[in-house]
Amino acid sequence: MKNISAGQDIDLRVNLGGILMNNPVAVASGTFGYGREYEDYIDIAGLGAVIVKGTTLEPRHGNPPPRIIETAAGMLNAIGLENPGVDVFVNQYLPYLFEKKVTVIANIAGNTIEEYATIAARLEGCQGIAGIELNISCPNVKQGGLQFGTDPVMVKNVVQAVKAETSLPVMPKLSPNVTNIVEIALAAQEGGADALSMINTLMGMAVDVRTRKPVLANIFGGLSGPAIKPVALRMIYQVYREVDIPILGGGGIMNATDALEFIMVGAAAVSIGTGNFVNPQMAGDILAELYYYMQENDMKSLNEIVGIAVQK
Amino acid sequence: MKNISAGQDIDLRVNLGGILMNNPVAVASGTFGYGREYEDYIDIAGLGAVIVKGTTLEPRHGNPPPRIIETAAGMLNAIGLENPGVDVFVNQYLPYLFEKKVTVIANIAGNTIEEYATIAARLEGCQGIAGIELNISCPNVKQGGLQFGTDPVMVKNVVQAVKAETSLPVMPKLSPNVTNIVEIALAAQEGGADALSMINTLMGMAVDVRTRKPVLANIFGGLSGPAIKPVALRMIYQVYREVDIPILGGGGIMNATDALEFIMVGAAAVSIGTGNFVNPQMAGDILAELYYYMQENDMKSLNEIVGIAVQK
Amino acid sequence: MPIMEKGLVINHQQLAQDMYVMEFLAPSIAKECKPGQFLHVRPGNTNDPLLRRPLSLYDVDQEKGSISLLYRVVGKGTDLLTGLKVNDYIDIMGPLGRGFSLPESPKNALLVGGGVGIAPLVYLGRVLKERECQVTVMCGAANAGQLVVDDKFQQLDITFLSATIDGSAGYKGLVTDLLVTQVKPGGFDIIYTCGPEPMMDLVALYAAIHHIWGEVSLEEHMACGVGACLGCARRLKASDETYAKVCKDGPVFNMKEVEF
Amino acid sequence: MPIMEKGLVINHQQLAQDMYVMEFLAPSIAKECKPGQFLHVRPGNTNDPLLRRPLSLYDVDQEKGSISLLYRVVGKGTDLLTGLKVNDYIDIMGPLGRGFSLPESPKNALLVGGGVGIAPLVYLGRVLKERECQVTVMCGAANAGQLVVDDKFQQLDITFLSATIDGSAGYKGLVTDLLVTQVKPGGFDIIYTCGPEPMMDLVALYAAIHHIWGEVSLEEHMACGVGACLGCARRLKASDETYAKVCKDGPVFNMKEVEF
Ligand SMILES: Cc1cc2nc3c(=O)[nH]c(=O)nc-3n(C[C@H](O)[C@H](O)[C@H](O)COP(=O)(O)OP(=O)(O)OC[C@H]3O[C@@H](n4cnc5c(N)ncnc54)[C@H](O)[C@@H]3O)c2cc1C
Ligand SMILES: Cc1cc2nc3c(=O)[nH]c(=O)nc-3n(C[C@H](O)[C@H](O)[C@H](O)COP(=O)(O)OP(=O)(O)OC[C@H]3O[C@@H](n4cnc5c(N)ncnc54)[C@H](O)[C@@H]3O)c2cc1C
Ligand SMILES: Cc1cc2nc3c(=O)[nH]c(=O)nc-3n(C[C@H](O)[C@H](O)[C@H](O)COP(=O)(O)O)c2cc1C
Ligand SMILES: Cc1cc2nc3c(=O)[nH]c(=O)nc-3n(C[C@H](O)[C@H](O)[C@H](O)COP(=O)(O)O)c2cc1C
Ligand code: FES
Ligand code: FES
Repeated sequence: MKNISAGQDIDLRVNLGGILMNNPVAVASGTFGYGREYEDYIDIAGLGAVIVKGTTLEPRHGNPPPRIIETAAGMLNAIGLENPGVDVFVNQYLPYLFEKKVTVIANIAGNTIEEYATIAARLEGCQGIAGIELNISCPNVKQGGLQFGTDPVMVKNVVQAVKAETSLPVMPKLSPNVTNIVEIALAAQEGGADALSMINTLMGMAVDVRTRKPVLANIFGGLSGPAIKPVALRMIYQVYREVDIPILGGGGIMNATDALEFIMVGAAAVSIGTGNFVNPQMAGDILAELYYYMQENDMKSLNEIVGIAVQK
Repeated sequence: MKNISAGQDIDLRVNLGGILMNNPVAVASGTFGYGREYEDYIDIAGLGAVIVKGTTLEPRHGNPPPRIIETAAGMLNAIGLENPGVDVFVNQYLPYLFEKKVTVIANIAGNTIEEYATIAARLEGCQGIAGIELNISCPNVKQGGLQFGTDPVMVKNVVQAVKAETSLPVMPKLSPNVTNIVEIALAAQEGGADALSMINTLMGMAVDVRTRKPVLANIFGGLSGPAIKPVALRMIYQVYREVDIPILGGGGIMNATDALEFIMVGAAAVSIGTGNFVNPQMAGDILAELYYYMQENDMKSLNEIVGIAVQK
Repeated sequence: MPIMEKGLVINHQQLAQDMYVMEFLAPSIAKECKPGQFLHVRPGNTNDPLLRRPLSLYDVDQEKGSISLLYRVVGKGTDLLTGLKVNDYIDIMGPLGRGFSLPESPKNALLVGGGVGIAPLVYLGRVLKERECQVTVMCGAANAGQLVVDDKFQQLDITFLSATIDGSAGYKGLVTDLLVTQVKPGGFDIIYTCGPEPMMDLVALYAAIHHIWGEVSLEEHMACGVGACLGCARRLKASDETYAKVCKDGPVFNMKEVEF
Repeated sequence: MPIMEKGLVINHQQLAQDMYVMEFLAPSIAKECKPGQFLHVRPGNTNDPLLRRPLSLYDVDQEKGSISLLYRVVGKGTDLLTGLKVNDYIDIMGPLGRGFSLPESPKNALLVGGGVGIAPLVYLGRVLKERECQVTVMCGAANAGQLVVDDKFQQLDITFLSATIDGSAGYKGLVTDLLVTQVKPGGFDIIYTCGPEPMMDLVALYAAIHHIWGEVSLEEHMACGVGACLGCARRLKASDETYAKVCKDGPVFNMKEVEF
């Protein structure tokens, strides 16, 4: 992939609100571990960005199994944010990625606004982080478990609190489980978000008819994969019309045509999630095809088509 | 199918908040026309109910094409409520269905609360309607196009207004494009709803990468089919825990196992939508398989398993 | 009456890089078929692709009870079809839609097809010949390799003229150029056409100028195929307020009704 | 190092109503394989089914560069696999996971398999024989028709004992009954087992009672197969706070680590 980004006329670089990516194809949080897990299959330094698994302040063991189940053109997951905590991330995982010259976006999650801020503070000054993605699809324990991402006021507050603790670009990741995604996006922008990541998973479930119980031990899980692509495109379209900050688009991307759909509704860059499980080389394949598309269409930069399908 | 519902020990009948169905398998509004279109393929009088195409006060021409596009395990539609208006429905379509002894549920849609009420009044006293399904995924023109179904107050008001004009059971059909489906369901119940229909389509879109434009002339469309099943199950599960009225469940049902999943999260009966396009005999096939399942499991009524997967 | 049936595949051949012909036994449907109608075909058993795909009746042998389809691979549905082998079953509904109007008395008919739009004109040609019509077919294609049905028309003793973009067979250019520049007008009583819209547009114009009665076969994305979903809407004239359903009111329409 | 490869199918046979064995050439992967590891197989090209399916290495011929899988059709993924023909390609990742620990010096090994859980024990048996172990296999199945691998073990000169529920072959009853009631304890140094959890539970109990070292191969739903998604979590002991990843830490675990 590296030689691709070195193409002479074509500039693949993306400035995602201050997050500098060599190319527009990132891999999504929770679907690529800490990068290393996929090293045998793909040059992880050649990816636009590796958004690492969600990190919390304290280590978390995650939910009991079953944690995943396939659905029609999609899958449900209820991992429960299993992760070793921010200190282990910073001390054990990050240095390796820095050494390998991987563009890393940290993904952070908290139970309270203070927790988000504390994690951001711990990441401040660490070498090798290009930006922070805020997973706001988490229950706010102080507000009775209401998800941060479903309330504009909470969204604004959490973004503001994180911005106050970090010099890194901050990119909240919007939950699609809301009535009005534009309102949430505008709140994030008001809070000082540098970019938006869209979308996180749709909340769903599955039943095991044999046992007559929910399949997932957690009952509910997040729906990802091609099934959700139409919803993701619609939300990005709606938000692109209203916000001034760049959007990282994803949700069910499986090939370059899918990626182009996201770019045309306003995504400045894309993220591959569930697709990595189907083909660990998918991000690289898509990047190569995007490059080919740009050549074919005499393009110098993807910016020429970002949002081109959107009627403002 | 008829001899199936005549089974001696097994009682397939469902009382859906006053809507009396001979069996629990209905076909969903907009996917089965006025029944007659599928007469060559299936005994429409043997269906639990035929929910006919959405009816408005005045005739509507619908949206320009393209109106539909397939997506991964789903489809988007933006028909735009093409229909001949309530008078034609009552005078031209209903008598035929009445004569054929079809269990008909009318589906009505309006631009204002008054319109809903007027349509309901026109249906009052018409022979051959078992109940009214309220499509509240429509823009409220008086409220700047905000969908009725996304605001609990509007939901309550529109249900109340319709209840005041009709002696028929009233079943609002909930939009899944909301942050809090339980709040909406409770509002509908407070407004006097006799049953709930869940779920209508998720709002989505698709892009034609070649033309660099949205595929649908209407830009946005409703996502249906197996892709949305996990979301439908989750919402029914959540609502079943909180409401006291029966639920008609649907969204991506393609076989009896799917139907059982819906029943186990709380649906008293199910509706087949997009599945009819794939197999016009699907509703009959599912009914036969449900019957077989009940025999195998020594069940007298599906009530024995309605909501069995739900932890109250 | 249209029905559902499982057709038993008895022949399946690749005719060109992306063109296939498949024949299967489906006697109950076969006996109801008329030229211009279509079948609604389920390409696979899983949920992706989900919907059926409309394919025209390419040929029907009512005695044998068999139906043939001619299809071009353009996406995942048609791609899946190529995997069907002899003795496999194909899940079909049909025959659907309003087919071509057939003349009561023998006429001099011109059939103009473009690309895979030639498909319904083979069965139409056969039936017109049975009705003792004189039939001329003009077929446009990208190149000689894409002209896959000439022998079919020869067997039916139908005059076959071809046009290829690259000139590798027949007239070099568009089939409509062939029609306008090379054919003496006035010879035909009736024109049928199926193919890309710009082609059909010109054919309809030609028919209008020469006062020839004619029909076109239209395409639109379909879900149900039976008039239930209203997905295949088409505004026939720009001035129309209402929409026609291509699956039920068509796919064949009178040329005069349609504005391209 | 695990990689992605397209295996060229060279043999594909139905062994029983729902059991198939497929052999394909995948030399780069084959040379990395160890018994107990698995491949992550993409069942089709469309989005439904979406995820890969984990299947154990049933046998590997490193010289020939070929791998065999033994699978039971239980759902749409395995159903799609049955459609692969000789000369088709199969999309695989692997070899994945931690395989069986192999004894340094020759041992007397017992392999207990249930149902399709017998699959990884064939390749294991082959390698143990290469290491000059004495190997006994006990295999449980519903009936004689499901005992599809006896000849494989015979070829390897491995003692093969079977148990069928209906008594149509070998001992009548569960393979664990065979183990507990019919086998003189103390003869084995090492036990490997793969199959239904209740069976493995009893085998592990047997091993514990008789102080025999042993390993089990576990199953869990998988997405990535490489330790990235944390989907295949398994609490090994009820008292554990943390979860193991079956795809990466396993699928083979020491019997003592696991509580069923
Ligand atoms: C009445 C009618 C008769 C037809 N007869 C023939 C024929 O004889 N031979 C032939 O090769 N083709 C025929 N077509 C076109 C054929 O239906 C499409 O090529 C086919 O559906 C494409 O499916 P796909 O999955 O391979 O492609 P996809 O990947 O799904 O899509 C490729 C393109 O095919 C079209 N398409 C997809 N789904 C549908 C649908 N449900 N309805 C209509 N168009 C769709 C779209 O324009 C799309 O851009 C006919 C179409 C109609 C409406
Ligand atoms: C390490 C490992 C090795 C295995 N080796 C073999 C083998 O050699 N031969 C064999 O026949 N089977 C083996 N299995 C089981 C095999 O993976 C499943 O039977 C297969 O995935 C079912 O797929 P399906 O699409 O046919 O069934 P589906 O319709 O998807 O599901 C049927 C059942 O299969 C299981 N399943 C589905 N998807 C997965 C998944 N991604 N991961 C794990 N389980 C799943 C579920 O329990 C489900 O209830 C192995 C499983 C694991 C984890
Ligand atoms: C197994 C799994 C784990 C995930 N974990 C996280 C996470 O820790 N933090 C987060 O923000 N998103 C997480 N996601 C969401 C993805 O990053 C992505 O937003 C979502 O899956 C939609 O994209 P996709 O359809 O391409 O997978 C996870 C998704 C999956 C499938
Ligand atoms: C083509 C089409 C038209 C529809 N029209 C209506 C309608 O007029 N009124 C309505 O309430 N729902 C309408 N729906 C929604 C369906 O009734 C159903 O709620 C939805 O499709 C989800 O179920 P499914 O996944 O089984 O299709 C329509 C759906 C489709 C696909
Ligand atoms: S395809 Fe459904 S109405 Fe024509
Ligand atoms: S399957 Fe992804 S971590 Fe094991």
